[in-house]
Amino acid sequence: MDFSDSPEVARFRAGLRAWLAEHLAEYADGVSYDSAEGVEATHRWHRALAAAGYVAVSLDPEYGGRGLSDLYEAVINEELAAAAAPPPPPIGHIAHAVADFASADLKGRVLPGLLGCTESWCQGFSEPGAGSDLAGLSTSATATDDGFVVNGQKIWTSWAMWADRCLLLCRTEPDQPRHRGLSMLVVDMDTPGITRREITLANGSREFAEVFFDDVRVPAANLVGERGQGWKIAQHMLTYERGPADMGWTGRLGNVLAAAQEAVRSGHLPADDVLRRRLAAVAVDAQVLSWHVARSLVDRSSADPGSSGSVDKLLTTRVEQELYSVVDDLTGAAVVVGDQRPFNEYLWSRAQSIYGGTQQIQRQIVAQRLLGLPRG
Amino acid sequence: MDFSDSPEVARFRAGLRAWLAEHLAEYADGVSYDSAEGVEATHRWHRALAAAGYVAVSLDPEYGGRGLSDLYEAVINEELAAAAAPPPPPIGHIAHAVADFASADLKGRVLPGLLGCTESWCQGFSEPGAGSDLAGLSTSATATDDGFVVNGQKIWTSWAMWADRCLLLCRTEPDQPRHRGLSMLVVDMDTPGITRREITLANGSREFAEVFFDDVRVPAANLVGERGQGWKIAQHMLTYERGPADMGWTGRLGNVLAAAQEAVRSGHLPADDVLRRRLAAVAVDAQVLSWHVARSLVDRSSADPGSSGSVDKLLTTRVEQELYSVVDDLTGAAVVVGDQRPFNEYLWSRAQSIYGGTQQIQRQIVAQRLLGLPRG
Amino acid sequence: MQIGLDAEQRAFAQSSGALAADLAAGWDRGRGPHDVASPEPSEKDWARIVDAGWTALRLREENGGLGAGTVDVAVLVEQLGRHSVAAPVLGTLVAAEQLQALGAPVATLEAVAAGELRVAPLLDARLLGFAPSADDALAWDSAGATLAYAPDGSAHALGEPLPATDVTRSVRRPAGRVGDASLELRPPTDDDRDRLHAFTLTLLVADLLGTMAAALDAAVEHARSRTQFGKPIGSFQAVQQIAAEDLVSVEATRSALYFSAWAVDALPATEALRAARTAKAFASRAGVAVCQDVVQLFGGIGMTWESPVHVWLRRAQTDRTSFGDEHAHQAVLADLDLTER
Amino acid sequence: MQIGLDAEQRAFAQSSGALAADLAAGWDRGRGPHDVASPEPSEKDWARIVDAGWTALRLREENGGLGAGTVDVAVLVEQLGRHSVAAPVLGTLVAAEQLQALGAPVATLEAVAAGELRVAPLLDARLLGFAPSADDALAWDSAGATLAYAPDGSAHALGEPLPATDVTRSVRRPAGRVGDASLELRPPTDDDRDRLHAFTLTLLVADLLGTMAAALDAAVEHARSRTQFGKPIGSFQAVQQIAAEDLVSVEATRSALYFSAWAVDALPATEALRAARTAKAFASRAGVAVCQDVVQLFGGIGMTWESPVHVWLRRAQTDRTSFGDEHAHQAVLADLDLTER
Repeated sequence: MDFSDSPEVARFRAGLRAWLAEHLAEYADGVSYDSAEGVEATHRWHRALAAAGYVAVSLDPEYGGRGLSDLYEAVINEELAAAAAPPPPPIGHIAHAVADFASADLKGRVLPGLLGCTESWCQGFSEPGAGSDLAGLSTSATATDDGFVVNGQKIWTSWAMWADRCLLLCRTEPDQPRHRGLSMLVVDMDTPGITRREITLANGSREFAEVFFDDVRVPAANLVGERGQGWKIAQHMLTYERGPADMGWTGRLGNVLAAAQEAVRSGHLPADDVLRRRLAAVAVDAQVLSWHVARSLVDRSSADPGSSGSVDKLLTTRVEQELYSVVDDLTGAAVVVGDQRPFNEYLWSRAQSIYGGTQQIQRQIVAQRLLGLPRG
Repeated sequence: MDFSDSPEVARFRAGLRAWLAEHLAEYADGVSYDSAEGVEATHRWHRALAAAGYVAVSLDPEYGGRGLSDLYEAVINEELAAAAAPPPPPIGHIAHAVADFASADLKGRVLPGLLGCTESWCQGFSEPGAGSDLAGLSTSATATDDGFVVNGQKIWTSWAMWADRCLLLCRTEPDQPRHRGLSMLVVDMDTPGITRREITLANGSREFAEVFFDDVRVPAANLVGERGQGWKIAQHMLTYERGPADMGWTGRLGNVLAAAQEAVRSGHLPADDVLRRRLAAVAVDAQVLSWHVARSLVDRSSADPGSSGSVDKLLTTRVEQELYSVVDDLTGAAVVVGDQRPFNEYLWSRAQSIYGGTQQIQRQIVAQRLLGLPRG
Repeated sequence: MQIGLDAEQRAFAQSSGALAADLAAGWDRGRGPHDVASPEPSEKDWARIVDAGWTALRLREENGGLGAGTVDVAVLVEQLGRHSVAAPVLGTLVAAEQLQALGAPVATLEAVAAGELRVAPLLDARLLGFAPSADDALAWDSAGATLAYAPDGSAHALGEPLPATDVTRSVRRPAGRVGDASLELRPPTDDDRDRLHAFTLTLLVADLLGTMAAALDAAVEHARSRTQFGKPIGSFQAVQQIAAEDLVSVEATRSALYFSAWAVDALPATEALRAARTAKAFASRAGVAVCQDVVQLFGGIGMTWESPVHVWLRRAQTDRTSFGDEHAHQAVLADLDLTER
Repeated sequence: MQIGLDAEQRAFAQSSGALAADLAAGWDRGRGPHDVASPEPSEKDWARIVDAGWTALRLREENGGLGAGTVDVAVLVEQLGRHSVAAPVLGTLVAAEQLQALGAPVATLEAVAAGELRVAPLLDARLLGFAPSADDALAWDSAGATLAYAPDGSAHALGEPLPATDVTRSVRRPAGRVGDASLELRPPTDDDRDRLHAFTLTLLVADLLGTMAAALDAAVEHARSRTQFGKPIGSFQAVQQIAAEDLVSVEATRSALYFSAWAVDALPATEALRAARTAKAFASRAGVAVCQDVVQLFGGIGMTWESPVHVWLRRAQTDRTSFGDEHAHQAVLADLDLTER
């Protein structure tokens, strides 16, 4: 049992810290998805990180990664959070899907742009009629002589407004049952027939969009893996998306917690004994979450990563929702009148039990796959 | 809107208080179900209450009641709780079933003993294989020329060890689907073929028993209502059992709360601000519960009583479990080492979300019957 | 004992619900936080509000009001919450009640009742209660209000709306004394002060009840129609378990409101205030919890600006905080109940 | 970074689990609270415990022990919890660690390691920590123990078991000094005291983990086999939702145990104690919550004396309270984290 960094990890961490100390100020300013300038700043930041070798480090070197374990991805997330830097580009799961399933040709065409962050990607999975029930999606890709014609609608597509390419899960085999009929395509977002519509969230966030496909032609060479392999690839990706390494939340929650603790310590937010105790209680949970995430990362190869990702997500959601609830109560009236950032963060925390598979679905996955309870 | 007693109710309440002031000391001592003497004391207490006219007051006068509304049953429970008296005999639901469904002959034979508390009753519903799923019960009553022959097993039968009669739900029509095949019988507990086995609960309580029926002959005249009407009668009874009037819990929870408050006030149980606040929070919930129960009683005729009984039970369970959790935390180490009453009461509070239909089933009833959500 | 609304109250609930729905339908939430319409009612809408008697509802008849009981006012406010009405009716009712308790002149109260003088209550900066003076005070639910009075009778003009969680009601700061509008007020008796406080808390409970009930109804409707895995999501037990507990919370809140509203006019002032604190503590927690569950029941779509779900959550959080959340009232109740006297 | 048990530790878990299961199988819960067997092990069982090296496990080699790391001890204690072992192994381990930290003579520690001297730790009356003296103290997990030492080195005989929640472990009062058994002890250094505290808290976390994991496993097994409405109850979503959150709690507790156990021997003492408090706070709440859920998942049958469910809940509640529940540790952590230094 050893929770401390190995010498290699310690070296990697030190290198990243040094890089951040030198370059963060230069790139981090204005990073957001709320304006054209913010998006440009975001892309600049991602390209700088990529150039420094801190993007998709767990990918094989032949694809542009560094062949490091998932642990290093976690270190990157941790250190960026600790430095209050913007997050890294959330492309690990896309990169793994392409690297593990796409043809050599396709990899050659898209991985450099993806990993170099010179091209921006989105992931077209959810649909208005297929959220939790992803296998029920209906966007069709009808095979033609030289490729596919895509029709349908995606929703909750993060960063679609500014994406150059989309990894699209769609139905190519309408005569096959649910999961079996799906395939994965790489779609250039400037292909004629694609329309995007921004979704504004309740907290003002403009990260998401709807994407409409109207007779969109996609070349056969842009198929990832085989026809009918879409579900398998999506599951592979969700593994990475739900896992703690790609989440990078723990460190950011830690920052929010530390800021609240400092505000109480300094008297900036006055807190009675009850609030102090609630803050201490959620600090306990957050600490245990970070230990748990460390253990999950190391365990990852040995467990069923998809399901233990669900455990981690459920635990993270618990901590996050309680943390923002305590922070808002600490902030008091200033939450409902004044700067709306705390309230918007609270709203966002409420969404954490919905996105990436609702809490109810995550629990069902845990109950059936890890506990072996029978399907209903 | 008026939450105060009407003049009639106020008069009734005053009369009961006067009676309790005079007679409680004489009867309440040693009432329990843990020994033969305790049971004898219990029966004496019940007979005294009955003789004074405080048992099953909501029954029609022709059956031995006083034709009063359910409200008066609640007043009795409230006042007994307020006086720290033992509960009244829990026979309201049985009395209503017999009065509303049995033949004139059967009523004449059994109601005087039931209402006068000269005979002790139990209710044979649950079975090892049929708890939440009551309609799946399998105790059979095979029709003969002059009655029925009963075979099977009941469990969780309260007071069965000392009961003179049992209101038995059993299957008389094996060829009918689930609910349709059930009937209700009055069974004399000294009939040959009946064996009782005491169940000791985790908290030491000996209220429950298993009852085994081995070729037990029951005369046809002991059928309540028609053959196949058992489910209907049981539902009618559960209405009364789950409703707040027959529960009488609110007042007793109020006593537990008041005792805890007094212990904190006097410094007998030292409490930091966090514990004081938790106690105040559960006091809020308990107060709202008592208002809610008052409203439910008055509403009862207008609503679907079975389902609103489920709302009340869910609310009661919430309050009760939190109350005992706070009381135990107040009591601290003395819960785990020392007098075991607080721990046993805590254990009992955990059972409240199981008995009389689990919390999960109650919620399903509320969701489907009151909110109109579709069956799964 | 007669617990529940009588026929007249039910009719009033229906008529005020109809107007509230109509007012709400005319308000534009826009496409995002920077596009939302002001909660200040148009002249026409304000006239309809005044014509319906809402501004006069509670003031005594000698002050130009209709002299309604607290239960009737609660009936109205529940409908305001149910339809998330973007108009300062609640603020007006509370300000009018305060002015009356402070002995404001008949002419002033008549002008408030007639909708000619548009006032808002001043709360302290932490929104825990009425402000002792205009310093650092906040004019609560004050869209369209022209004046706010401090307890010393000074009248204050109001500044621009502050950034706020609730998109249906505004909070503004006093922005300068209006000398010629000042009034002679007197400190309230203890009883008047407690009863005013109880009245105000009760109205917030009513607004919470309307809000949480509307949210739950919509979530249930959504769960009936939205299908996943080939079935309406409302048929899944996990969804039913949440919705059922929410109904328990809604019904318990309704019971608390009924008692609290009855108590304002029927019980001694300290008992009424105690009941109102209890109800406010319960409803603050339950209201937000239900609205949070409704976010969950709606899924992703409920997190969009277009969906009304966040409007309910915003309103519930604001009601919860205003005049003290559950923690504030539990702290007072702990002192009352657990301190040796 | 290597988080988790190595092959040797897994083998030790298996062998100690097998013995724990066997010991547990020989203990008779009886038919009710008045019929339960004592948790004092028979001579034969005690000999098996000693032979397995459990009493010597943690003592340093120079004191006749095996010098095991805290992780190894936690591996054993998890198995004690998992099988609700009715024998004072945990009490012995804690008392031995305390005696060693207080500089007890080698001969005494050797006798403890060899199982010849059976000792129990003295806790204060509120069970919050080690007792400063024998006054009002409680000898914890002391079935069969003949002596308990106060920090001043005085030795105390022990009285009859007190009424207690836990049916698998006894608490007794000191019942008179045993003059000729007294020892020369010295006050521990701050570091030794903190590390002893961290070690003790960690073992309670391990016992909680074993208890909650056993309870959840049994509930899952029950849910697979028990049918209602023609289906195993484990196929109902309402049941699955509960069980899944319980697994989250179990796995998080395991992560907390791993860190805390590693920290006792690897980090500075104050950091180790902080980690142990955090783990104990988490496990105390999670352990009882899971056992309560298991009561619910078992339904009525779980409330009977015959069912093991209450044994788990009793043990979890006792572990939770002993050496401070979540509230006690959160209060300390709040002072550490939230007080201006």
